[in-house]
Amino acid sequence: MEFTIFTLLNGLAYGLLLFMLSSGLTLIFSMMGVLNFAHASFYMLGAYFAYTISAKIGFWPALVIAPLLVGVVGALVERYGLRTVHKFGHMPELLFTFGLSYVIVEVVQLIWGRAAVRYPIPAEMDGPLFTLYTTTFPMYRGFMMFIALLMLVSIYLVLTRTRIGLVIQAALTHPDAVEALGHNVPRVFMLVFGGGCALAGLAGVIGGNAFVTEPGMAATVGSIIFVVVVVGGMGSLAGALVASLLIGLLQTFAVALDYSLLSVFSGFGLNVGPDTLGFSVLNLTIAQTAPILPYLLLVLILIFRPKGLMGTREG
Amino acid sequence: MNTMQSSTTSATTSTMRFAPINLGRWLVWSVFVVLLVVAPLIFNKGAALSILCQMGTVMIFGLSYNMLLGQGGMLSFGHAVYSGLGAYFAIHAMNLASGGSLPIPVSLIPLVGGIFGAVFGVLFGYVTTKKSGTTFSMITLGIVELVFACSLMFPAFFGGEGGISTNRVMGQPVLGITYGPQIQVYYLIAFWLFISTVGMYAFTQTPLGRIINAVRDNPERVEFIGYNTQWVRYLTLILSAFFAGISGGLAAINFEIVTAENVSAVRSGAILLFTFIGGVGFFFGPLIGAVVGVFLTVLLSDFTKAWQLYLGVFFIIIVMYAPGGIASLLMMNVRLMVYKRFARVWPRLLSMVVATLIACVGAVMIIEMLYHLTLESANGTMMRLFGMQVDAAGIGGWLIALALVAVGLFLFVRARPAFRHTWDEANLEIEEMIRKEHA
Amino acid sequence: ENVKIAFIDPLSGPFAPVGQGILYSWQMIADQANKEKWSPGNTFEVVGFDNKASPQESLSQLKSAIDQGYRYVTQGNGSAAAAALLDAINKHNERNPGKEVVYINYAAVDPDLTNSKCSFWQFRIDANSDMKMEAMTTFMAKKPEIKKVYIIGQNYSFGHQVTRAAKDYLKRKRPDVQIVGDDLHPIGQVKDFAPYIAKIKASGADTVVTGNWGADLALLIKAAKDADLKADFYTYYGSTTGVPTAMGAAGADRVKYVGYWNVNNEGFVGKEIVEGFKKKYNDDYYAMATYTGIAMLAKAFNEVKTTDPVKVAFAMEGMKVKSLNGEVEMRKADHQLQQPLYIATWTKVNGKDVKYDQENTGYGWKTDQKIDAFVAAQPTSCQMKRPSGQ
Amino acid sequence: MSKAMLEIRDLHAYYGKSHVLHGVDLTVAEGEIVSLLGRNGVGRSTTVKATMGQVQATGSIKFKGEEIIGEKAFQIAYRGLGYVPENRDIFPTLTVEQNLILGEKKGKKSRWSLDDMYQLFPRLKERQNTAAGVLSGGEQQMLTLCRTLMGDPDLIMIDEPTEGLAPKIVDLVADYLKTLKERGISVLLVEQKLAIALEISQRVYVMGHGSIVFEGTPDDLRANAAVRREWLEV
Amino acid sequence: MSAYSVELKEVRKSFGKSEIIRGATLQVPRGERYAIIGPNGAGKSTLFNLISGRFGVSSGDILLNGKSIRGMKPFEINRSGLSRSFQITNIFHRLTVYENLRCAVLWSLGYKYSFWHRLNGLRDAHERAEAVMEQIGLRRRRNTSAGLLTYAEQRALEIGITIAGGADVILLDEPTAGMSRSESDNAVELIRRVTVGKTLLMVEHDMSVVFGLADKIAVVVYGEVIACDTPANIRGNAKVQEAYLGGHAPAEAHA
Ligand SMILES: Nc1ncnc2c1ncn2[C@@H]1O[C@H](COP(=O)(O)OP(=O)(O)OP(=O)(O)O)[C@@H](O)[C@H]1O
Ligand SMILES: Nc1ncnc2c1ncn2[C@@H]1O[C@H](COP(=O)(O)OP(=O)(O)OP(=O)(O)O)[C@@H](O)[C@H]1O
Ligand SMILES: [Mg+2]
Ligand SMILES: [Mg+2]
Repeated sequence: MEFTIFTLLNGLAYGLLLFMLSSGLTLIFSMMGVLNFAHASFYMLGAYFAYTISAKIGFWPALVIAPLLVGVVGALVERYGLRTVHKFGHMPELLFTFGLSYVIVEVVQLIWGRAAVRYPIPAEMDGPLFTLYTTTFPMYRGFMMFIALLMLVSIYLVLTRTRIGLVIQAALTHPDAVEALGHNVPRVFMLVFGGGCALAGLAGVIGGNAFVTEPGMAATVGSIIFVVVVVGGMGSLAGALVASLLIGLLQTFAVALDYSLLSVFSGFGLNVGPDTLGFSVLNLTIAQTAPILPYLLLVLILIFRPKGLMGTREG
Repeated sequence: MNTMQSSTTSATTSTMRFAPINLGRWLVWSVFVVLLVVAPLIFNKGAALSILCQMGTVMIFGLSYNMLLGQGGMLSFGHAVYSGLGAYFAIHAMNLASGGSLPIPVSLIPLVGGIFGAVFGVLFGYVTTKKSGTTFSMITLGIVELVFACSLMFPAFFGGEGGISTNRVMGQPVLGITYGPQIQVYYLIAFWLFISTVGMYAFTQTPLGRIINAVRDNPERVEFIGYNTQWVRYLTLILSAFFAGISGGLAAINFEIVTAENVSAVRSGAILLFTFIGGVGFFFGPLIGAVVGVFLTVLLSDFTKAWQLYLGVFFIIIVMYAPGGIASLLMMNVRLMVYKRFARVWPRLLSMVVATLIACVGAVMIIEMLYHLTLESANGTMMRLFGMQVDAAGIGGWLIALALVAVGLFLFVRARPAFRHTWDEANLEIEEMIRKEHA
Repeated sequence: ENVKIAFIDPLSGPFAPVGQGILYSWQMIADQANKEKWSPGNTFEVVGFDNKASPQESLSQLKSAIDQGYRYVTQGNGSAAAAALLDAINKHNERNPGKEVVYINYAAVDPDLTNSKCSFWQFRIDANSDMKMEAMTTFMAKKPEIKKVYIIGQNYSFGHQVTRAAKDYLKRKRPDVQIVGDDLHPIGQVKDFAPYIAKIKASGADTVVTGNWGADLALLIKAAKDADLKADFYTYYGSTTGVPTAMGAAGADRVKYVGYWNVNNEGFVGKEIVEGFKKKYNDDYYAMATYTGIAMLAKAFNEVKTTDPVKVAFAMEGMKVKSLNGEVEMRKADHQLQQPLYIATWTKVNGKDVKYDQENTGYGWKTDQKIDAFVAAQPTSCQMKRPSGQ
Repeated sequence: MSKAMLEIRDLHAYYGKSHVLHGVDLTVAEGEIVSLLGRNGVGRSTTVKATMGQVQATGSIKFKGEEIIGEKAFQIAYRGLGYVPENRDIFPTLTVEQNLILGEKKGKKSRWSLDDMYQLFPRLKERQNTAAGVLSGGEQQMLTLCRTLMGDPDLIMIDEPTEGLAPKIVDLVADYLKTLKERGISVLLVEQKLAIALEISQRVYVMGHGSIVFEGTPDDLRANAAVRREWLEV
Repeated sequence: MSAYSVELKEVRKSFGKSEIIRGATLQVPRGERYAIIGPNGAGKSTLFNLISGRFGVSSGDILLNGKSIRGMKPFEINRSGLSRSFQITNIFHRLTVYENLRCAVLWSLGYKYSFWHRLNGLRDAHERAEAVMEQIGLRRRRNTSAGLLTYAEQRALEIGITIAGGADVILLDEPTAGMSRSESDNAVELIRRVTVGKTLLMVEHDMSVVFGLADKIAVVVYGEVIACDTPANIRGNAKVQEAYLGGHAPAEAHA
């Protein structure tokens, strides 16, 4: 019972964490159509900024300042980089961010060194939120979930209560026509990209101390957030949320299952030994495959429902 | 009546343009062969030779990748799957061969790689090519992650993270060839590179090769001229996977080891970078890309710790200012030469290049000194830069570097308008000439 | 003569901090050896070659090192790269007689490297993973409070070996101990270890044995602390660069590691080096194998009065030298160094038995027990092929 | 002639290096419909685009007496200049209604509402929640027109509004332009269909090779067979 | 074989809730030129999309040369001899004019997915492409990328691609849209020339083109064919006048 409840809780927490990581990406992707490969790098930047700022003036100011800084960096990147390649199409945009991710990692190492930095959880958050049976649920985890929900709400508001989404979507295909209607398209692009990056930065501030702040942190979240966005459906915030939770629960529950085909066979009284053909496949437990499940899901979703779970359009 | 007439006249007049024997093309191919033969005589040190070998395999890989990206508009994040799995099968074949259970000479091992590359192309391609665009890209990303994860889960075939190794020296030497010395491996690679290049070039000149261009431009319309776009993409991907597999087989021979990184997203990303840097718009772009890419990743890392920064920045600059890659820059100048305008442009071009170089030297100094300060300062702040001793902590080096950047930028800004002007003018004239030619 | 040693390990990318730190360690010891004239007439120089943590890239770097005239190569980060290097060096030496290269393996711990894959050209100066497990389980055997053990590891060959060895050895020494679970997770992919911890917790384990390293270890320990899992962690790599920082207080008093040395050992042997290293690089000296390596080479040079790799290799077979953990012996049969091992616990610095902390965390390793070399010794299946004509 | 709304003097426009307009002079007065005629490719669309700031241009363009050359398109739009592009630049992924909403300008009160538009072209109301990309060609044309109107322009430049419209709808558009004029909105019309242009406009310009070759009333043009032959017909 | 090239039987098509085609029935005999007219949004282009396989019908049936095309993909329909053009230009922008046309003839000449033929060695494809290029008057622009052509030239190329494959049923969607009077006169000539002996279905709003070219005119209103008759009768049809023409039918002399 305790195990099941906590597995569920862990799954939810992990799912929300994934959502937090990918919400900025969803924002940029759904609005601008730019698959920002450097998203994880902005996440890392957020963590490092927060590390430096919190060492000077504390965690709470860092929680506000670091994402803003990352947002500014993002806006500058858009202004002086992406904008130039925008006219060449989506592929060069994607490649630009791809190259950017290389550069950011190097710059981070140049400034903060190559080893992990000490960026601790603020003392007032370092403790259990509640204890159920014998397991404690850490307060910081709860905080992370809260911020993720906050992000969800604010993006939702931006998307539904403003015309920004419309302006950008229209500008993707017909920028001139949108401008001729009196919309300052470049500025809107800059704002959105900066906003998406700021969200990544916020995730970094929170993820950085929950996990490890090191130059490799971008690479470790790199592809999973794409999975979330794509599985959820391009251009769908709700989809991203559903996908995050789905993947979170899927992975968490998979870890709990120690069954393999082998155990199924032996359950039927079949005798399978290490010499049997395909033993290594049969011997694999579900738990061991947990981390590849998202990719499996990705491929299956794209084959059978290319729009993603709740997407409105295809690639 | 009318129709008949016009078609006969057009046939006669146009046969003149219809020149099956193309002297220029023969020349290019001959130069290519000569380069392949001569290169190892110039770069004959062991490591240089092994770099050449790597370039050779990456060239094939890049060309095969460009069949998708450049010719088919399919941005794949998982092309290493085909070369990597090809390499694994090739290396197993080699081990079987040296165990005596498979009679196949080392020279034909790349073919094994190619065949299995194609087999997996048949398998995975069926899934990936159902869709195009971003969906295609994402499926390839998913597949490469899956294959990579599997490679660590099934050590029996993939050898875990240690990979599978082999010994390419086996059996009796044929004509004195043992493939022990690197130079023999080089010529094996060169041979296959030539064959593959010819093969892939030929592909661009076939009906399928042209239709995949059409699919890239406008898949919808292709459906209305009788083609199933999915098949077009699928077949192209299989062929591309075949050549990728060949490059994998050659890599297996060259390194005598195949590890999981051969099927990784990182490797796939690298070939994307290289190919794009080289230029996707031209057939030979990936050849340049391979040279530059191997240089940046393998050689540069020997000289500087900042190689990844240089690689990233270089790539970004290409994406921003020369999205056609190095090949397009080259071809623009070649066009000027062909139309005899280069003489007018080159002095201006030269001054631009010099200005850029000056600024670059300064920038490189700054970067190197920064790296030295953060990484090496424990061993002293003195460092060698461009053959000089520089103190990274001293003000002198920084002043020089900043001055170089400033001067370079200044010269650049000064030289640009004139360059722009002549460049545009020359190109305009050329366009005019072309228009007249056609009129 | 200036003997150049090529250090082929990751110097860029995620593993760069570890590689870089150990390169400094080699250089530090080399400096010391040169200053103190360990081998009169010879000096050491260690130069880094970045293999980007890739076996294939290691081979490129090996080629370029050989090209530049290097005859000694050292590597340790990753058994995969080690196996590739070893294989390539075997082939090179076979194909290029007279240009042989010797490989000093300072940290690649796959037992196979000195068993089925053993080679005359390789000298391993770390203890292999089986030896460490032997030491670890010997220590555990004497702890009656250990009743339920959970094994978790990364899903690759090293992780598999740790799992296998832990099960075998515990069965041999403490048949009463229950293995309540074993898990393999993909290497470097898991962001959230909470589910694994939940599982461990559900199993009722009081002790966790893990071969994890890097972020995988740090995150595991953090997650354990978050869920308030009260179990001891027996690790291999608790002390490698980055883990102490990341683990911090979360691991206090519950994380142990097995290794060949730590500075808080009896008498704080080697503390000058640690202090010097800290001053120079603001980092911790923990890769003590570098000391052993240089000491052994120096002694061999002195014995055979040449730096020719083949002769030096023969001289090092069966050689005994004094290192920071006492006298160690390079076993002739498989070129596996036999040396004492230590079990230590992550503890707050107290100035008494824990004087030196690691990575400025305020925590350091308290030595629990020294395990003598013979205790951890393992039989070998190596059938060494030695070059003829010597 | 009443006050000039739009005054173009000596306008030169370029696509990259190619010089397309060679000194265009043109005036539209308040509440006037002016047609710009000419053969394909003479530069009519370019004139309009240059006015809208979408093509690199030199010379002078005064809108309500203020110089606007060199301004960005969205600034010009804010001044009250509307533009209906020729190739139906509807936003295909947005719905009809969203397209119309995008026509509104932030913080500006418009004299047109969504309902006005739907009344004008009931067809649009029927399709209000459909993605604009799947509209029929004619429906798209109506949508573009309405979208621009939503921004409440004082002068509207329309590039070939009747292309692809059914004959009856063409009449509707013509009537509609007249209504606009009655409401005091000036119209600059670029048209292929001579008959309509001559019917509804007060003045016409004929363009040839990047400059104005004829200016006058529709009757002048009807009377001037030479101009028609040389600049309008084959 | 059926006497009709194209036959629509009670065809219906809905998108979501809205039914766009509501039981259209039409028979186009072999070798005749049919024009389809009707108000904007009546469903003319949609009909074309149904006939060419871009969309599937919701109910009813479409026969091509007597055989049902239900469930067939566009390329399969094209292979059975139907080719269409698009209202919004739909060409291969980065290929030259010549390559555009050569691509369009490859399937019909049987080269399929061949990667063992040398393209430049295919005389028949070359000659066909050159011939079509001549017909559509783009010889001058042979090696220009299609994306750089002027609008009218692109429209011509659009028609060229459609006819190049030699299909005997041709569907043209507003072929003269955006053209000036003289250009559209040329286009009419071109269409007349290239559709000799073929079945032509054409959507047009330009009445002089319609009345100049069509043997019969079908009027589509609200997804139904409300009339199908000779031009003269259509002109006199009150229902058509009211629904569509509104006094714009050209005088007899023009036709
Ligand atoms: N984007 C462009 N780049 C280069 N040249 C262009 C561009 N757009 C138009 N032109 C050229 O400028 C000239 C004028 O074009 P414009 O579109 O203004 O003509 P138009 O009078 O509106 O004709 P149409 O009836 O085709 O709309 C033409 O010769 C055309 O080829
Ligand atoms: N995919 C679709 N989804 C929803 N509605 C559609 C779709 N395609 C077409 N329609 C609707 O069907 C109706 C008929 O469109 P169609 O393009 O066939 O008209 P048309 O007769 O060609 O008109 P025009 O002469 O203006 O081009 C339009 O109202 C359009 O909005
Ligand atoms: Mg125009
Ligand atoms: Mg239509």
